[in-house]
Amino acid sequence: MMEPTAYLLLSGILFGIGVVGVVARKNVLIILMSVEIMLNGVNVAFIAVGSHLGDPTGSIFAFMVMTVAAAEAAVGLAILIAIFRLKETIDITELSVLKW
Amino acid sequence: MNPLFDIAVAVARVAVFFAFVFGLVVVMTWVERKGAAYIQDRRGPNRARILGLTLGGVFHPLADALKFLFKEDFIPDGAHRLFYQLAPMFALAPAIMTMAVVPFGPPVTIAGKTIALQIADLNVGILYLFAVSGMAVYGVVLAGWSSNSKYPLLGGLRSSAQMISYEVSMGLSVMGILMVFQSVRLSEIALGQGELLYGILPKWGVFVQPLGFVLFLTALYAEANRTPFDLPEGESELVAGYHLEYASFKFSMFMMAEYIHMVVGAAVVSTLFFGGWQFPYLADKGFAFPGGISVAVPAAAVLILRIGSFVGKTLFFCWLYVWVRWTVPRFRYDQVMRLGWKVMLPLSLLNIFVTGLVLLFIDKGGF
Amino acid sequence: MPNFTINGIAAAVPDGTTILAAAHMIGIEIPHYCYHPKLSIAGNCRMCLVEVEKFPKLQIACNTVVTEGMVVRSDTEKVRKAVTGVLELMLIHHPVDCPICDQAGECGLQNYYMKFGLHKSRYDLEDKVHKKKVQDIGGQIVLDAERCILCSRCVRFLQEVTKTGEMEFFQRGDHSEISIFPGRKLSNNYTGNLADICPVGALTSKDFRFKCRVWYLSSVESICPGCSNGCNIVADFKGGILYRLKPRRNDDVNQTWMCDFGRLEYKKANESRLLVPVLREAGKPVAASWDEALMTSAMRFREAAEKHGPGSVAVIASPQSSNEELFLAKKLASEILKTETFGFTSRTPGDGFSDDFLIKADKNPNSMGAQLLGFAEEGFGRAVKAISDGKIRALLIFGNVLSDLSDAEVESLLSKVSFVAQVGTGDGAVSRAAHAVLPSASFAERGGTFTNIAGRVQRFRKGFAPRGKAGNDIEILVGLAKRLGADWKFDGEESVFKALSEASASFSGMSYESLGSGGRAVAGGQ
Amino acid sequence: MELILFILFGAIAVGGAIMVVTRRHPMASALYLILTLFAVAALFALRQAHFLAAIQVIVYAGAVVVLFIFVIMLVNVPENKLPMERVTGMRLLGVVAAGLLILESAVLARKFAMPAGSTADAGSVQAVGRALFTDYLLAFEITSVLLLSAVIGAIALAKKKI
Amino acid sequence: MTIGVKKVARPEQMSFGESLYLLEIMKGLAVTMGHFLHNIAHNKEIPTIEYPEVRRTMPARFRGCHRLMKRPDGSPRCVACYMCATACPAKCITIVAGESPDPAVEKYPVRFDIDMLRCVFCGQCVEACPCDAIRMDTGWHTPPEDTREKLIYMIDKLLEK
Repeated sequence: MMEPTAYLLLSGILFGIGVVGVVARKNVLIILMSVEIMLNGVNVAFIAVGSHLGDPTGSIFAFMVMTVAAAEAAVGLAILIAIFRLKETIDITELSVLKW
Repeated sequence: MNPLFDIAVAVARVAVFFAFVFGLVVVMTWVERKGAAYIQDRRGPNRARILGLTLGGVFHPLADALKFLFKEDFIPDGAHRLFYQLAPMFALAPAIMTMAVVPFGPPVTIAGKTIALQIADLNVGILYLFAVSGMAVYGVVLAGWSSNSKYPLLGGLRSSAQMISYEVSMGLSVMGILMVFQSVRLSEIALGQGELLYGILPKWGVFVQPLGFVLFLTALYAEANRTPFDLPEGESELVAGYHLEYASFKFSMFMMAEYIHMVVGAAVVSTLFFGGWQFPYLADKGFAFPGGISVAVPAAAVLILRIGSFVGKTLFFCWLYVWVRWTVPRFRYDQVMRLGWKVMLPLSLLNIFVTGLVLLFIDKGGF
Repeated sequence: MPNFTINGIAAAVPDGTTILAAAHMIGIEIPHYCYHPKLSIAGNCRMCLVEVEKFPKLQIACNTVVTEGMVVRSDTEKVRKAVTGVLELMLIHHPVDCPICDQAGECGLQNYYMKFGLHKSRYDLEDKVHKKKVQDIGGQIVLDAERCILCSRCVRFLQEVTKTGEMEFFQRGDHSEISIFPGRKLSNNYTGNLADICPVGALTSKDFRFKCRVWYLSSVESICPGCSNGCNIVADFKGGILYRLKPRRNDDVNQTWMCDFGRLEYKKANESRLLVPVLREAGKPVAASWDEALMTSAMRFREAAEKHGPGSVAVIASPQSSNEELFLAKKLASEILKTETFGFTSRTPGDGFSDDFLIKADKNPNSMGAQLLGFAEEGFGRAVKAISDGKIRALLIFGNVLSDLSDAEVESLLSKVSFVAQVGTGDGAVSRAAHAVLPSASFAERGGTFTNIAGRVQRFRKGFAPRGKAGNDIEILVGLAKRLGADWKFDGEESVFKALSEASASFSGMSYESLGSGGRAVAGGQ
Repeated sequence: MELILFILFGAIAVGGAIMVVTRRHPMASALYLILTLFAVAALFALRQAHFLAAIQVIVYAGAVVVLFIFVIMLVNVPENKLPMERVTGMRLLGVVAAGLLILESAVLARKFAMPAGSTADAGSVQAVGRALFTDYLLAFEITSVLLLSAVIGAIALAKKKI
Repeated sequence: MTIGVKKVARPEQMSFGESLYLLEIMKGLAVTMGHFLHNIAHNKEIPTIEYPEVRRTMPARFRGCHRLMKRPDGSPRCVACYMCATACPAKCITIVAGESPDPAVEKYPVRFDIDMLRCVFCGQCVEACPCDAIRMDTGWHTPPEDTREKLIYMIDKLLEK
């Protein structure tokens, strides 16, 4: 079993890519996907350390993160559809008004 | 340890199972058409002939395959070229992958080595099954979307919604089996079904989980997009659904995926609910009937009986697909969704609950 | 103004009106064969029998003049029986070969049989008197003597209108037939009218023979483009193809006749048409889109005008164009291109045959219109001189006719211009030399007005959409002007005509409504 | 062996993630997301977390991404109507910040030092199940509440008329 | 074969057994399996007519492919009067008339095409023909072809039937 260092680095890279996606893209769908990548990066860290320590807690936390991810995707996409019905766009820069 | 031997065994297992499944697929296309014909008082395929022999149309699958190979392979205008070509692969790959965890016989000992008659005995067996079969939806969705046509899009949306909905109750309906046999490994589940229930009945999944069986079978039909749940297709409203724009070999890949799905589904049902390779009252040494009568059978015959039992059960469930298809009229889409969410889901939850209660209070160490 | 009553309707008609004409005015149709409004009255077919009070017998309506207090009935059983009898008599020897007869569909016998006859023939086919069929009697006419009902319209036409008298009755009784004198074929320029006036299929057009069944044809009111007389015609077409031209009654222009040359004018609209805009870059013709063709033309004109002054641009209009198109062409030349070099020519190759009836020497339908709208013959001379001097860099030319120059002369003349844009209907010397060919609609594919030699402005109407990608001249001109920066807001020929009538004194006060179907003379015209 | 597989799947995961972020069409992004998720699942399996690996595929690839694709199809924005992505100063800054984040994680990862545990199959179905239904039972139950509220929220939001 | 209408009483409310479906599906399966087994056992009794080899006799008034009649001398009886083309509701008949060299015939069809893909087999052309030149009594269905062009029957093909 490897030391988790490399996994932690990979976790950081995935998280960073996710951040780039969230910050740099305008397409709401891709932003949501980038969030998923960030969460996955976190999971990699949890699993790596968990297995290193021989403790199922790592898996439990990753499990919880997945639950959150699923919930986030469901609600986020529901919001997206609601917005699309009103504004006919998925460009996040066009969704800057607070009321419509 | 001889790694070469291991590799040879692995390759052999894959080859055997591949040959079995693909052979069955070919036969199924013929059985489907011929069975349909006889059920409907028709003659069915009977034209393709080799050397003047028609043999009831058994050459039709060959003719179909040849025809698919030589048809024009075209990509519709405005279709997303890459995704359009990826979609059939996405459909076919998971269907093939699912067969990896189905055991088709008991472990055999050859030259002092125990060989599992199963491509891969994963310790997450059933979870793998669900994980991979969950991928099948991508082929459908991608095909529907990338064709750039309204009917495939609607068909893709429909069937993906249907597949996701029924995946839930499918997963939950099999939970009872896992609880009873206390394992997610298919090999252990199959092994566990060799015992007797109250000393009379074989301890098959269908006897300990009758509701689970009905639910699983129903969900399986919905997953495979088979009648009465073949909503993704529909001549009157969606034409051919998600694969409307496909022709030639790509179309045949979708067809193959559907039939492999059926065959593997049949194998899984017989493994989970009908004892898999278990032959009723057949133990390792020979028959042991409930009345205390036992008949000794040589080991090789036992093995053959057991594999034959698995094949027979699988064939029966393959035939059941056809049989049901020409018996039950299809549902309306809202009925499919209602059945999935309002009937199947609560029933499968109830099944888990009751199974848990029984295990907890009545039959403590398992049945 | 005698007052009389017909079928219970009282009316007053001018003195000397026959019952048939009077009934026609009121709107009651009395069946007739030999009567023709523009020919003398013969009264020999007996179809127009009517019952007149105080007359012991039925009277022929075509030759009975209305008198004061006359009471006429054309709808009684007696009349009906008599007319049916007359019709049966006429049909006794009729071959009933409607399936091969070109008249079928517009045949007097068919129509009246369906109205008054519907009887079974009492004569067997074998017993019928057979006469000679399919006789080429000269001119545009084929004679089938069997179908003739001896109404004598043709004989009277040839005696009274053309005054040549080639045809006469021969034989007696049920053997009597019409024919030409042996060896003396029809020899006048108005033979086509015989097919029109013949109420049955005895005289049919050689040209139209078997081309099309008449019930497939649609008609549109038009003006003959063959010469400057401006005969009123009906253009018959089916599916974008013209099949025949027939005269339309206009007592001020052509009565109900037209010449044989004019009848064949329709062929020009069908044959060797320019169908797609063509750009000829480096000598090679390339099919272009309308936008490309117009854009290139506009660019080249602007270039020439900017580099070498407006004098380097010329416009040669065509007297084949309608008033509206000429008006726009003039507007384009003087207001947008700002050139002085524009003109037209009415001269055409050929001998310029004319007579004192309908055929005029000027073979263009709208020379008068071109002159009234500011184009002049001298302008054409000036333009040709400027071209041969090499002063013209860009030339807009309408039609294929450049005076009476031969094809080789046209080619050498136009080769001196670096850019020639042509708006034309048919293929010709000019379109072969032009750098931009802008195909335009034929006279049946567009609407507008012509001004005839007597200064009468008459409308011709659009029958069907232009063939191929050919465009309407007005749209071409407007498109060109827009690409040259003009802000023209014309939508169809009517709006152009409105602007024209406001701008030109000769046309002032005219509108499509006031022109009607018969046309109006220009101010100061005859 | 583990290192080779780690490098392989790690590279796939990172490459897939980069593709997700850079693709213009969301459908392409979604497909690359599947690739990334599979690679991550493989990494889980590599760390003996078989249960999580299976769950990763079932939940993520089988449900979440399907949901994404479902929405992409439902919305079906034509290619020319997709948002125009432009590089702006703020965006560049974001990328730089992310880069710094990665750098920082690299530094932190190098400092990671904890004694290795004893149990080998901490990620097996049995181990995770036992932990989930004993130590973390409350958290697990609360998760169900979270999911329930997400379901209700999603239905309420996506309903045409509320 | 008589066609009878069997009235099936539909219960307003399904009984519990019926609403479970399973039992009903079993019954349905039994029915289909009955047919299946019966047809396997009595293979000869399947009422399918194997078309190209075995054919039903056509009723006398069956309207099949068209044919054009000939005169005793072999020339087409058709005089190109366009009556059939005019009567045709599907506009599938195209005729081009021409001057016949025989003055007794005068007019004959240079072209006479029937687009069998458009034809609706209504028989109006036969009714309309004044010369009994077109008939639909061949007893033939339009045979399949691999191109559309082959299904536009020219005068030669129509005459030889």
